[in-house]
Amino acid sequence: MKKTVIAMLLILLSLSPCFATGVKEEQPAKTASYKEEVVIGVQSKTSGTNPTSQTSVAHKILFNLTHNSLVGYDEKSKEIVPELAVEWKSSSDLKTWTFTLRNDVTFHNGQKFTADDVLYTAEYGRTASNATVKSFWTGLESIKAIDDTHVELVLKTANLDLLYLISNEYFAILNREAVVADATKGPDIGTGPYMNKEFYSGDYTLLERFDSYWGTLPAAKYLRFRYLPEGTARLAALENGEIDVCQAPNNTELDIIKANAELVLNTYQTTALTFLALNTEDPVLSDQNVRLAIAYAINIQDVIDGAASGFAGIANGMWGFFQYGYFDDWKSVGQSSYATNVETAKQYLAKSKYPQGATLKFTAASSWTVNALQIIQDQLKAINIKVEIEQVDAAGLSRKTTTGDYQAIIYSVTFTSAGSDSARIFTPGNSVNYARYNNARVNELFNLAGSDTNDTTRKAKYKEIQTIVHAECPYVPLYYANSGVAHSKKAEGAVYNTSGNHDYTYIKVAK
Amino acid sequence: MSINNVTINAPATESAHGPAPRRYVRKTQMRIVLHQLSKNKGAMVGLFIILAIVLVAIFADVLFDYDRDVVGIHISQKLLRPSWAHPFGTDDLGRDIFIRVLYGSRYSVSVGVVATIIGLGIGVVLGAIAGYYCGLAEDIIMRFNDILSAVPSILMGIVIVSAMGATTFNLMLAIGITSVPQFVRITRASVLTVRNQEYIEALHAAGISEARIIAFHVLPNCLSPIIVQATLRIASAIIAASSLSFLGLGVPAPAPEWGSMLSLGRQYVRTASYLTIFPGLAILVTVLAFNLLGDGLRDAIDPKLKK
Amino acid sequence: METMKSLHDPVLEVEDLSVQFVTEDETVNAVNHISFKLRKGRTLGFVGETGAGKTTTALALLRLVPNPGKVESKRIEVCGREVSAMTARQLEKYRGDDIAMIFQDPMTALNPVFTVGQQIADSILLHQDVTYGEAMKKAEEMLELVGIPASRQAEYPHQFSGGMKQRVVIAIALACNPEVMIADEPTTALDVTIQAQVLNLMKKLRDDRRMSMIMITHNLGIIADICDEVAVMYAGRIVETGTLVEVFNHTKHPYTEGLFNSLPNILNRTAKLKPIPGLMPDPSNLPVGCAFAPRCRYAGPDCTCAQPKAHWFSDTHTVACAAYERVGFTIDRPEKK
Amino acid sequence: MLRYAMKRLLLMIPVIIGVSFLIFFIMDLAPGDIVDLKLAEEGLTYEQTEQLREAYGLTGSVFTRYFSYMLNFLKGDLGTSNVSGRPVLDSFLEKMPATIVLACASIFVSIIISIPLGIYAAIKRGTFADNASMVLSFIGLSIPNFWLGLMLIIVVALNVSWLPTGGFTKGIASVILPAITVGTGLTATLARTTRSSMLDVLSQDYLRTERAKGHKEFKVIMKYALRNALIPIITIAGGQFAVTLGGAVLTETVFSWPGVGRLIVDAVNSRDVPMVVGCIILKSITIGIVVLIVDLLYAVIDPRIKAQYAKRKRKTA
Repeated sequence: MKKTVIAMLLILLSLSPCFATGVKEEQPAKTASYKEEVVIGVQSKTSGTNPTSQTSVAHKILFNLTHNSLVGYDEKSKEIVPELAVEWKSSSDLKTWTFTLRNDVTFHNGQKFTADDVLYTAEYGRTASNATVKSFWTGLESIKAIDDTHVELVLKTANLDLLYLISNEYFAILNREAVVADATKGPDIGTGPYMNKEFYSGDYTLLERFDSYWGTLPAAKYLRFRYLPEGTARLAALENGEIDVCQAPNNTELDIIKANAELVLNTYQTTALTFLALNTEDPVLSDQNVRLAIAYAINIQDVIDGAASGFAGIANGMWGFFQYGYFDDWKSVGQSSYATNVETAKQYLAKSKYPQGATLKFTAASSWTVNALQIIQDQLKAINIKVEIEQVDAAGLSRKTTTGDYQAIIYSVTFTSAGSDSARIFTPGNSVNYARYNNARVNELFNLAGSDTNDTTRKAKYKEIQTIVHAECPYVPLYYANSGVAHSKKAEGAVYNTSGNHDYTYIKVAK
Repeated sequence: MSINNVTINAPATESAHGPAPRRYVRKTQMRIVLHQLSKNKGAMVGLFIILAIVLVAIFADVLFDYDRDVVGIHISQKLLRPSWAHPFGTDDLGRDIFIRVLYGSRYSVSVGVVATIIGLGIGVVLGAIAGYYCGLAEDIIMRFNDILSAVPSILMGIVIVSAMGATTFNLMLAIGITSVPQFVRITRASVLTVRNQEYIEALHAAGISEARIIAFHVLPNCLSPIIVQATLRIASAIIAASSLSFLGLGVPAPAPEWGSMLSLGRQYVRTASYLTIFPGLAILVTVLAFNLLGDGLRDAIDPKLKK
Repeated sequence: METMKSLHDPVLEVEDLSVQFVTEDETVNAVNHISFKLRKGRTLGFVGETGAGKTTTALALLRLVPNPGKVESKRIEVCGREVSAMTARQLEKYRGDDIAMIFQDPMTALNPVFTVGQQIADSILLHQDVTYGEAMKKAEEMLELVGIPASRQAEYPHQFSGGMKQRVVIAIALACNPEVMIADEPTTALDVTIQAQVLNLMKKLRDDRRMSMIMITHNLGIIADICDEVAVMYAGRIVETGTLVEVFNHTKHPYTEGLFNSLPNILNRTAKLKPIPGLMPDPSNLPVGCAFAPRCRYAGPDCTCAQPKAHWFSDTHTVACAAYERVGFTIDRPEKK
Repeated sequence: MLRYAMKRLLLMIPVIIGVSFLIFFIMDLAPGDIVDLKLAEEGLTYEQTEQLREAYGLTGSVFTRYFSYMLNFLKGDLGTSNVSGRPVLDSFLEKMPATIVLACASIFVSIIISIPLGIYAAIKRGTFADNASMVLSFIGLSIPNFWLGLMLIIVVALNVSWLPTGGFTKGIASVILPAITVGTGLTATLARTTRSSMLDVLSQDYLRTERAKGHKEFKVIMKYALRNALIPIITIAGGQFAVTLGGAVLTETVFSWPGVGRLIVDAVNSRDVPMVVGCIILKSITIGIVVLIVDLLYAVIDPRIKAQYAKRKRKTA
């Protein structure tokens, strides 16, 4: 078995230049003026090359280059776009989905991509360490290959947002042969424009262009992602010419980039919503008036200035502004936004069970949240609420949120553009529901909206959710932090997305 | 000439005074040490600085309004360069760094000193036992020591702080415990050399109890490396507090502990370096002061070094 | 040149040597204005209590007085060369080659981390133009000479007994055949039986090699055994000097007398010892007059106002005692024939 | 001596057992586990967590978990990381080259700064030069590593083109700045040890013997005195080397140095129990061997200690 695989690989490898030459006639002329290797400095560590095992943005960027899912998601147009599936259709009950696959795709190991690989991906996913992947594939009614280019998925319950879900990088299609041959390295093999060449955890990931890629070939032969955790050092590496792109430079150092004629700064507001979650199960904070008092006492602009160096946009509601069904016209429903108003705050507090004020403990898990909490602590003094700051590490925080042993925390969540994604923070049973919020009507509305195919009524349901939540104030929305990418003037072709999930496929750097 | 090999009956220059009242002897020893110390310029400078820091720490509340000057946030005044109004500048929340550094002596000096005392106390006792008794006791203590030194300080910090709460004392405890192995090793090494000296055997012969021998005769002769280690350790303890506070295991915010000021200023190293330079200088000055005093103390205690 | 030296030419001549240790607190006058001569092939004994300045005098001859010691002298000439004028390089050449020293405590005088062979060869390599192999061979010879089997050259000091160590120290000192050898209480740290062996060895080597020697000791027996001339030191001064016979049999200075009186008399064991009362004065606070006066039973008011002048009893015998200004003064100790 | 070394190696067994249990126990005490973290990261539902705990082997008491871990350990299996799914041994060994290079270079930096400084201070004891050189070494102690590291990057690396700002790919050049960062932090202790050890030795009689032989003062100090003063110096330097072999977290972060320190801290932060336990066991073994080598070095330097190792008679006082 192994021998035949190797033999086939060898044959394919020897043949691949023949295939390749047909595709890229003008390639040599192009690469002459661009660097062969592009280096990208990243802020987060990558811990693996298996797309089903990791979910963070740092990994998604890589898997986007090495693997393909059935469909993709274009952040700019907010649309699902074809990837390995050319087209798809669903039954009227939204339970049965049929995908038509490309027939011109090969994996990095030379294997041809067929419907069988999708079946194998499902099989593999049922044992994946990633719980989302695992629960999706195990929760499927059935999956079958109609022929080599057609796959049919049958869901147990209707899901409008199925395509959004499977466009995620961790639903990347794996190759049966590869994984069977080598369980640890096999999942590295994908169909993307780049192949995993070297992975040195904590140092770099080196990708090499896959010359038999089904789409347009990238310009750079190698992409190297260097892990440079310290923002100041990362920027220095960019100035020094060691890297061509510096992801997420420190907010404090943006002026240095602006002053440097060789560098280009690309900033954008992220879609990560930072909020203060108030534990509604806490004796004090279960009082809605206390929560509202806090919301009105906070001056968000000060928080932004102190905790995000002023680089953020104020959030006006607990629903992503880019998200399906977003609503923030509070006046039209007889509410007001939580603008700073100490008088209003005092009135709410007076109405509460704690008119004299209270002492609360807020929990933080990282240094920037500590800054934000210090500002909030200072602001809440005005309405006689004393805040103690408790700092724990990420795991400690997670344990606290699991057990409910906290009063308030600052957190940030990046929602997908699907409206249903907000259910994570508003419905019980979800780990990110840090307010431990449970409102029967809200739960019901999320259920109804999930299977509502009518755009207008669906949006109305989401609007109602947002109005209820705004009135009851389990969360105080704070801001959408800005982030950015700095790169050398010579770098072009990359697509920088507000989710941080940048697409480096076609990046090229002039020599 | 048959007086070969008979020595002159040397006058009693160094005769043992016999069992003089001990209280008297120790008092004079103390006085000698203090006298020696007072002549050591370096030690006096160190002592002066330490006294100044302690005074500032004690009267910090009188000098400054904690809520307004130390933790009060003035976003509009953030990141001001050092000036007459703010000699050390202001931090990213608009707080005066000069005041915070002064006030922070309360936390940092006590973290450094108490953590060191904890490590010193446990380490010296264990090290002395290991060095003095050898055999099984030594094996057990030294193996335990090896085990303890394998635990990273961050892990120790996480566990102690989370199991017992994020208080300043627990931070001291965490840092103190991680420094135990060093003290054990140093104490054991010097006890080993002293233990076999003849005067210790003489004390045995005189029927003095072992605990007394260790406490009054062995340890005082091992002080020099221990004092050096302890004074150096104060600095490392403050620095260790800074790395722990970076992980959220330090003195809870917004208290102006130097270590946490350092770690919070990390982002500003390039654009507003005064956020880190001044707390760093404060640590340097404190460390220097303790070391100068420690050196003087060692020289005063250790008669071998006088010449 | 060697042959031209007459027996009576001094190989070492010291004039008005003083050593002070100056610290912030005090000034210790360890050696005060002493002068002496040593002739070729002769042995000069320095005798006195601990702290009388004997060792410091010896160190000053090698310019090895430790900090913060200050050496002042009109003249320190060894083999016709002025020591205080030597450059660092000359000094290195001079030490070990012209003058060598055997230190008091053999337990600490040897470097614990080098083999004894290396330590002897070291000195040879430094002063003679030989290869390492030759030096080691010579070192082995030196060991044999001092009565240690050559095979033990590869051993470390801690493997030797006290007496053996002292033999090694002697071997190091003698390795380059120095003109002058200073022995600083070479037997104090040794057993009585070993003391005799070591002394005999030193005598033999001195006679074989016709070396001049300075023997520092507080043991009058050793002086009697080995020295030709004696200088008695007290509080940094030479109080009496003369030939062995002059000092021992025609004792003039009250302090010297006191030294002899403190010895037990084997012939009359019932007689009480007569120790010198009191202590030597603090060298940082010496009296204006005779330093021995406070302990001296002959002391009079004339003793305390100025330093006593030297009295010459023969060409070689001088005594610094003001009492001899008094007419007809003698000490109690009877003269011996 | 061989027997002594063998005995020391055997003594590492109880240490490994103790360390592994202690870490296991501590990791159990530490709040939160990897599943809690995954909960937050992946937005799981609570039902999914129990399955995950089962999958990661986080159910059952500490003792049963420890027992099964040690069973595997005896079979030579250190387990696989819960985060990356890679074998712990592979991850550790992958980081070792960078760690060893940094540790050696830092100790080198520390030694070339602190030993001359310490000797100089000892010779000039009590003078201005003595105090100044000690102050110099304290500066290294008082500067936090990250600050010095970042400053070196900004001031040096940005102006010296051949010095990279980080990473472990450009050979010798890439280790210079991290080694200076770690090394200066170590100088204070080593310089002071050198100073006090030299002071002890400088007052010894045998140096007078060496001087009386006519050796140059320089040689007396650098050869005869230094060698005797080396034991405490090597003890401290060896200890520092062992500690740096365990990783220098902040420096590794600043210079994106792929070392063991961050591996362990990352594993602790992500509550990756097999990774933490495995790495710390491997780290203790490494440190144990280094300390043993240092102890054996004593014998090379000081023949008296060699004799002790040979006899090793224990006197119960």
